[in-house]
Parts: sequence; C-alpha cells; structure tokens
Amino acid sequence: MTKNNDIKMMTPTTIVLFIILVAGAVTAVYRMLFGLGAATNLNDLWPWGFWIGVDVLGGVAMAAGGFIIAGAVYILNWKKYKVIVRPAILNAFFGYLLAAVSIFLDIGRSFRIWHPMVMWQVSSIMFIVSIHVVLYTTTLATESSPMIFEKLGMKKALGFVNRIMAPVVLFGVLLSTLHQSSLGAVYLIIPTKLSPLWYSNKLPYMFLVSAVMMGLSMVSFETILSARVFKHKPHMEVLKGLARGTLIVICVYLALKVFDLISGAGISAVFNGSFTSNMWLLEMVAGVILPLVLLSMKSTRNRLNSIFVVNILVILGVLLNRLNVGIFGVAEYASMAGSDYFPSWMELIVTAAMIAFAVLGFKVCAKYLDLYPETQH
Amino acid sequence: MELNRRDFLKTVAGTGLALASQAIPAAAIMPREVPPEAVGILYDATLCIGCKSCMVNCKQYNSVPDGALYSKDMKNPPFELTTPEKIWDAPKDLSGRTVNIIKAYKTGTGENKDADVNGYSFLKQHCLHCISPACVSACPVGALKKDPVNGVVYYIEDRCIGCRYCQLACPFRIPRYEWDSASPQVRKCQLCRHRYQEGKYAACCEFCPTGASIFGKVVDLRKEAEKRLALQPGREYAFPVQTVNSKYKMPRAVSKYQKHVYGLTEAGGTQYLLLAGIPFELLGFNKNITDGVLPDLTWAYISKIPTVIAAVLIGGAATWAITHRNDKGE
Amino acid sequence: MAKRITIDPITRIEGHLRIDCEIEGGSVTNAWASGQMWRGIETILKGRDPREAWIFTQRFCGV
Amino acid sequence: MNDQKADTSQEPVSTLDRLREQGVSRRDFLKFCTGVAVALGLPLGMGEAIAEAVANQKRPPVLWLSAQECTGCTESLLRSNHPTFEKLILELISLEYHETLLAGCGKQAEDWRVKSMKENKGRYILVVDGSIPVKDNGIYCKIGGKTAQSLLEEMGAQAAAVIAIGSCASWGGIPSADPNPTGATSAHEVLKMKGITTPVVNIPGCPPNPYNFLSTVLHLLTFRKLPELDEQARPKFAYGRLIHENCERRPHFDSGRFAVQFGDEGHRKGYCLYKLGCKGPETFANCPSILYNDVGAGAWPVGTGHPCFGCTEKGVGFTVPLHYPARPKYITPPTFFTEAYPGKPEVAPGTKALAAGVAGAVIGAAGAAMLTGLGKKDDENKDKEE
Repeated sequence: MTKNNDIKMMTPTTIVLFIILVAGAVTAVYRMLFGLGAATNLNDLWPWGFWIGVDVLGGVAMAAGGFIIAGAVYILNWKKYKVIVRPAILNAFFGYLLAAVSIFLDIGRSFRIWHPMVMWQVSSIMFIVSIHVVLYTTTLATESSPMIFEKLGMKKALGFVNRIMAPVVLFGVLLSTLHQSSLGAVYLIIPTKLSPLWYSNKLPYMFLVSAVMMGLSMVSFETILSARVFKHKPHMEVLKGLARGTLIVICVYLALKVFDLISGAGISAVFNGSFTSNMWLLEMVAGVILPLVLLSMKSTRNRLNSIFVVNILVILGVLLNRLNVGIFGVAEYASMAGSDYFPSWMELIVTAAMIAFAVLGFKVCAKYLDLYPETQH
Repeated sequence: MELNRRDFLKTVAGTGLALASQAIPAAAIMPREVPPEAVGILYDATLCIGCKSCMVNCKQYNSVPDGALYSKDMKNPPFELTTPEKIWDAPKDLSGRTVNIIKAYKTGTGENKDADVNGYSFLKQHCLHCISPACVSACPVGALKKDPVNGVVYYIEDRCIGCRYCQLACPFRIPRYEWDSASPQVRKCQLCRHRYQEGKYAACCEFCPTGASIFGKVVDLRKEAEKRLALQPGREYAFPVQTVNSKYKMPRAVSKYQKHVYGLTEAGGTQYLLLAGIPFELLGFNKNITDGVLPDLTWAYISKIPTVIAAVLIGGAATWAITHRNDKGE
Repeated sequence: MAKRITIDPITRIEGHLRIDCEIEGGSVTNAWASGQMWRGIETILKGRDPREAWIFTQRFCGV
Repeated sequence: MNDQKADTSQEPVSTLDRLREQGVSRRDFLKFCTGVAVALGLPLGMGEAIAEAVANQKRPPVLWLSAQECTGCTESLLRSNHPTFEKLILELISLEYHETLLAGCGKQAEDWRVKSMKENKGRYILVVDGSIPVKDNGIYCKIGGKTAQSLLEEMGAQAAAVIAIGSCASWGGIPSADPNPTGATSAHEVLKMKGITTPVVNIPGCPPNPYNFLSTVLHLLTFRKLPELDEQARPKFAYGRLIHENCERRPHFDSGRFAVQFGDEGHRKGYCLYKLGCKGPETFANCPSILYNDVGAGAWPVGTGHPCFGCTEKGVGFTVPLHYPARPKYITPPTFFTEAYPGKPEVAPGTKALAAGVAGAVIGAAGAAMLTGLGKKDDENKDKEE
C-alpha cells in the first residue's frame, strides 16, 4: 500500500495536462472577450456543438456514478461499496463542475448564468436542467465535504455533515434521476430535427438508463485506473459487483433501445447504410452489444483486465450516444438546410482542457485528501 | 443519526406527497387557441415579385428603439456587410442582422412563376409566431414571451442568457444569434409590435407593393386565405394590399394555389400564414412537421417530475429505513 | 354631267385620306374628304379606368 | 425562319458613290455601319462587312404598307438622327411606296405600287405598320378602294420578307385593345390565316426603336437572312432581355425604394416605378440599353419618370391596365436570391469529418482496449496512465 504523499505531481503526463489546461484557460478568456462566433464554429443551424455534446452531455453522464454509489452505500446500505464512494462522488463533482463551466462558456451572456435561479420558467426543460445543475453541484460538494473537513480537522462540521448525509444523498439521488433524464428531455422538443433513430418520447428514460450504465462503468474504470496509477490493490469483489450491475443495466438499455427502434424508425432504418444508421450501429455495437456479450461470460466478470475493457467500451458507447443525440442526429437536418459544423480548434482545446482539469483535480485530491480511506486502513 | 431518522422520514414523505398532489395541469402552460385579437401576416407567394422591399423596410423600421434589430448606440440599420461604406446590403440568410428575408426557389429553366416544373417561386422567411411557441416554452429565463393579447412572440433582451435553446427548439429555423458579439442577443421578427401604438403595423406589409404580405387579425387572415384557395385560377380578384381589410386593392388574375394554407395546423398553428403555388417543402418547410403542439412533448416529461420526486423521496426513505433498521447506535 | 375624281390615297399626310371631287366646267362643285381608316378608339376607351385613358388618346396620331 | 426568300442583288449602282455626292464620307458611313453592328450584337469588325454589303448592292426595294396606324412608327424612324441618318435610310434602301412619304398620290401612287411589285416580285421587302382590321371584311381600313387586308395578302405573298413595324402590326397594338371594335389583327396573323408563308419579323414598340428596324434590314442585306428571332418573331438582339434586367432604376427595385405616386418624393428621387405599374419586369425590349433619339442618358420612358407600359409585349401593352403591378417573367439575376431551401440530402462534409473522427477514435480506442486488455492476464503492476 502506498501512502498518498507518495503520489508524484510532476510526472510528464501531469505537465502535458497542465499545459493543455493553461491553453484552455487562455482560449476561454479569448472566448469571453470576443464572443462565440470568434471562438467556435457554431452557427445558427448548429446552435449547439462540441461543448454541449461532449462537456455537458458527456460530463454529466460520466458523473452518474456518484449518485449510484452514494445511493447504494447510504440508502441501500451496501457496505461493500463504501471503499469507492468517495472517489465516485469526487468524480461526479468534477463531472458537474465541468458541465457548469462548459455551460458558463457556452451561453453567450455568461455573467447572467444566475438568471434561471430567479426567473423561473417551469415549462422549460433548460430551466429544470439548470436548477438541477446548481442544486446537485451543491449536493455533491456537501457529499465531498467530509474529506475536506477531515483534512482540516473540523470535527464539528464533519459530524454535522455525516449526520445529514443520508437525506443529502437521497436528495442527490433524486436530483440525479431528474437531471440525467431531463438532459434527454431537452431533445424532446425537436421531433422534426433529430433523426428518428434517436428521437423518442422515451429519451429521458434512455438517458437515465444509459447514464447509470455509464456511471457504473466509470466508477469501475476509475477504480482500476487509480489502483494502477496510485499503486494499490483494487477490490475485486467491488468490481465484480459493478460488472454485474452494468450487465443488468445494459440488458435494460438494450431492451429499451430495441423496443424503441421497432416502434419508431423500424429495423430497416439501421441497415440502410446512411450516415445516421452507421453512427447508430457503431454506438450500439461498441457500447451495448460488445459489452453485453463480454460481460455475460463469467470469465470476463472475474478478470480485472476484461472488466477494464468492458468499462472502456461502455464509456465510449454512451459518450458516442450523447454525441449522436447532440450532434450527429441533427446532422441530416442541418445539412439539408445547407449548414455544416466541425468544431474549431478552440472548442477542441477547451474540451481537452476540461478533461485535463478533471484529471489533475482528481490527482490533487487523491494526493491531499483521504480519498481511499478503506484502502489505507 | 438517532436524532433525525424519524423526522427525516416524515419531512421527506410529506414533501413528496405535497408535490405529487400539486401537479400543474398540462394545458395551463401554453395557449392552444389563437387569441381572438391576435395579429399576423398572410404571405401569398404567388403575388410576391421578389423586390425585397419588405426586407429593406424591415431593417429600417426595426432599427429604432424597441425594434427587433435595435441595439444601443445604433446609427445605421445592421447591414450584413460591415464595410465602412454601407452602400449595399444583400443578406444571404436570416441572421443576427436580418429578421426577414426573401428567398427564391428555382427549378429547370425557371421561366414560369409558381410552377414546380421549370418554374420559380419566392419565399418570405421570418418568425411564424406559433400559437404554442416551442421557443417560448424552451427559454429557461422567459426571455421569449407570447403576448396574451396580440399573440406576438417577442424577446426581452434583459433576461436572455444566450443559451440558444430557442434556436434548437424552433421547428422553423427562425431565431438567430449575434455570433460576433460578446454580449449576443437573439434576433427574430417581432411583428413590428413597437409600431402598434402609433397605429402602424408590420413594415413588411406596409411597404409590400403587391399585397403579397398583408397584415391583419389572424381570424381575418385565415378567412382571406381560404377565400383565395376557393377562387377559380385565372379569375380576376381584387387582392387587398397592406392590410387584410384595406381599401387599397390590387386586381389580379388568381394563380393556381397549393390547396393548403401553411400555418393553419403546423406545429399547432401559427400566426404567419402562407400560400404558394408550389409545394411548401420545396420552399424549405419541413414536410414532416407535426401538427401537434411541440411544448406538449416536453410538458409530458415535466408534468411527471412531482410524481418522480415523491416516488424517489418516499421510496428512498422507506428503503433507507428498511436497510438501516439494524444500524442503530452505530 | 359632272365629272367625278377620286384621289385615294392622299399621300404626304398622316392617315388614310380620300378625296372625292365633283368637277363641272373646270371647277370643283362638290367635294368630300373621307378618312379611310377607323380604329374605334372612342369605343375602346368606354368604361376604361381614367388612369390609362391617355395611353389610348395619345395615340390618335403619331405626328 | 432560316430559308429566306430574301434576295437582293445585281446592278452595282454604288451606294457609296451616291453617298459621297451627298457629303457622306466613307469614314462616316463605316462609323454608321459599325454602330449597326453593335446594335446587332455583332463584333466590331462586322461593321465593315455591313458597309461592304450595303455599298455594293443594289438598294433593296422596300414597299411600305400602312394599315390602322398613327404614323408614329414612320415619325420615329425619321427621327433617328445621326447627322445624315434620314438620308441614309432613304439611300440604303429603295423606298418604292410609302403613303406618307410618297410624292405622287392617288392613281399615281397605286400604279407605282403595282409596277414595283411586278418588277421586284419575290425580292422586295414589305414593311407593314398598323394593324389590319379583319372584321366586316376589313372595311375599317381602305387604301385606293382596297381593304388593307387584301392589300397585305396580295403584297405579302410576293415579298421576300415582311417586317411588321410597331406594336399594331406586330401583335395588334392599340386598335386591338378590348373590345377590339375593328377586329384589328397583326400582319403575321393575317398572313397566316391566308396560308402565306413569307417570313415575318416583328419589330414591336409604340413607337418602335428605329435602330431595331434599321439593324434588322441591314442584317437582311448583309447576311441574306433574317436575324435570330424569338417565338414571337422578334429579333433576339433587340428583344432578348427584359427591360427590368438593364433598367437604370433596378437598384431601387432591389432595395425596395419605390415611387408610389407621380410627383411624390420617391418619384422625384428617381426611385423604381414598379408601384406605378411599370411593366419592365415582364416586357422584353432593349429600350434601357439603346435609348431613343441619341440625346443621351435617360431618353426613354422609365428614364424620364414614366413607368414602362409594356408596348413591345403582347398581352401586356394596352391589355394590362397601366396601374396594375407587373408579374416578373423570371428571377433576374438568379444568383441574387438565396436558395429557398438547399435540400442537400448528403450530410455536410465538416460534420461528416467530425463523425469520421469520432468513429475512428471510438473504434480505435475500443479496438486497442480489446486487443491489449482481453488476452492479457491480470497484471497488478501496470502503472501507465490512460
């Protein structure tokens, strides 16, 4: 077992990440000064692009592990998973932070980001989403706060937070359920724009289920990865449990998807070789079918490396799903209207910087906070 | 832990039940019927000659305080070309500087007006002012509103955060964004609502030389549109110019219309009605557009939220109570 | 008996003029001038919008 | 209309010599011919060819038949005033018969007409101005006791070509306006009714631009055939484009600046006359490009502030009331308008590239993970990030 303090900060990877982060910050300032048109390739027919697709939709989906593990540990009282509850919540916190920063950069009038808090519009999904982001980020901060209080030795605060943890977690579960699904509901209003392969009145459920799938895989992925990086032994039982959970959710998700395909676009729509059908197939094969096949073999669930591979597949698949809904699913519509979109280098660098920020932030937290209490003691 | 388990359960369950019982009725959120005093525009593509008078005057009369294109310190209308001369303006599309545009459809030799073989037709594109606007329902801060009396969908700059959800939500590709601004606004036609007080109406209609665009109450416009569809092609008809009840009429032979008034049912109906001689999808109107009310699709989800809250809170609390029954004195 | 001379067409003028003369004893005793062309512009003008009347009236004669 | 009977030849009475006597230098003559070449849309070098053809031929005989006309066409022709133009037109062709210009009258005139027709049978050019009344056996226009209709049938059958000058002769013009009390008909129609196949050229206009007439005649002389004609038998060089396309007020139309009433501010400022009923958008003619009477810019109806009323266009002039708005014939210029809907079924290249990149990344990452991860035994000591 290594001590936290043994984590080296100045590795080459860290330096590269840091450089990306700085470049992203500079780009963000440029965007704030000169506007979206100067920094992005967005246009009137592509109002939302890479930032919304990857940073917001992807980031939030990746953060789903937080509420699942927290719920499992604090509500269901599955003590086995307590070892990963802190990294899972921290991961979620970073996911939401990124989403919040991305939204801040993506809305044209960033300093009015507080407007939805005071100008309520219950008919707007976007309003629901923004309220959720704010509330859930606060919730996640609360859920993560024990680490800080421990570090700072603030016993009283720690005790208070620990005492209210159960309701806070329950609140977090509620918010996440609503938030993950409402991100899907954002696209409910564009039945004529989004390809029928993705558009469905069940979009909220699909987003929720796929987020759970993603969350479980993400937690598992990150447990294995940090075990490797920080050189401690992962709990195989926990990973097996996560893998089982992933398998169940994948089955549900696949059933939903297939049902929706049959009742919506029709099976032939997937095999007509068009742009959207190829993207749909790739998403389903990489993110659903392959993981399902692999996970259904017991040998896979028992082997760390195999679980890791499945995790990567699921994460890629759900990310691709979010990109498909956010970008490629409306490509045919926008192209028909004569528009095109390829993210500018600034959009790409800001996205890269977001990821770098999350990785670095996680590393710093791992070094200075007690992220793996159960592992250490 | 011992202190608040009971209280917690009580509070949570109470909140949930209260929320579940207070679900907002679905229809209350968006109007379904066109308000009786609602105003709109009837655009008859068969009368349009492509002179772009409406575009020019739209810019001019909306570049004044409260106009759809106004911004502070404005000296000139927002021309598409930003050269210092500002002598020529030929917008290519709707944009943050143009909220009304004439486009053309041309096929083959383009010789015959309003024919879909070797023909051409014009199209006037601007906000359709939906009866149940998707953009209004989508805006998270209420920067887009529908006037309850005249039904105009208008924009409140002070509220807008620039999230562009309105652009995504609009089924007609109407709201446009000032991409080159550091504090961008959403721009769209607001039916010249700033001119009503002085007894004026939409500038595009006032300056249309042929009566291709006429302004009036939606009920009257619908009647007029249907009257035109019933006319025998080739027969002479005195088309009103400027407003639907205008005394100024322009007699003309009636063209062969597509037997449909675009905007009667599309997306739940709009206050901008269109007539054309060629199929509307050739003019860029989505053939597959739903007749349903778009905000309903979202509302179907939102209206379930209180139930979800109640279910999660009650269910979660109950689960917690069950799973933690042996943890006392932990 | 009087001699009758018909000059048709009369040239170097505008329009189709015909002159019929009766000559008796070397002098013209009776003569008729008749326009040989009629377009009915008055008929055409009947019931027309006054705003376009001038287009027709102006074209009685191009000289 | 390409197999022309038009045949003018022989007897090298030098036109040029005669012109010299009248004080027209070869240089002036060439200038004139070059001007004609330009009007015809021919290369400048063709001016010499025209001069050549004109100077070395016998003047072609021309008979001019006036029917229901106002002499405006003749007047307009007489006013085509290059310095010695009226002389030129009289010297270039041999005008055998023209009621308004003929010296003799009555029997003399008619006898000359008959004689000339006999002598020049199949070679002369028949110019017709004025419409031909066919109602009541054509009694509404008589010349020398014969109806215009019978005269046209007689003269047209023996002519090399018929040039119908003016709107009346071309398509009926003003006498044919509703209710057409005299059954006024175009020369072309009258000939067609009789089954006469002599080629007809229409030079509509009220009055027509003399240069369009002159150019047509010279084209005939130079090339021995008629110029290219449109479906209404109008020479394309003169009637190939809408007035709207070359109108000097077009920028006002394109920017929506219209005069609304005669004498209003817009009218005084020279705005577009569309709202006053200008028929430029549906009338084919070259008025805005060649103007009238060589007096400089603005010398045409729209230039002087009056809407075009569509005199060269059958179904527009004298038919559509002046104050009716015109219906543009087609979009001019087409590139000026944004496509209503691009409707491109292909996904745009940038988006496609993005999708390809993302797909590549997904396949690459998934493939790499599966290749390296699945076969391998669990190894706890791996320590590479990502």
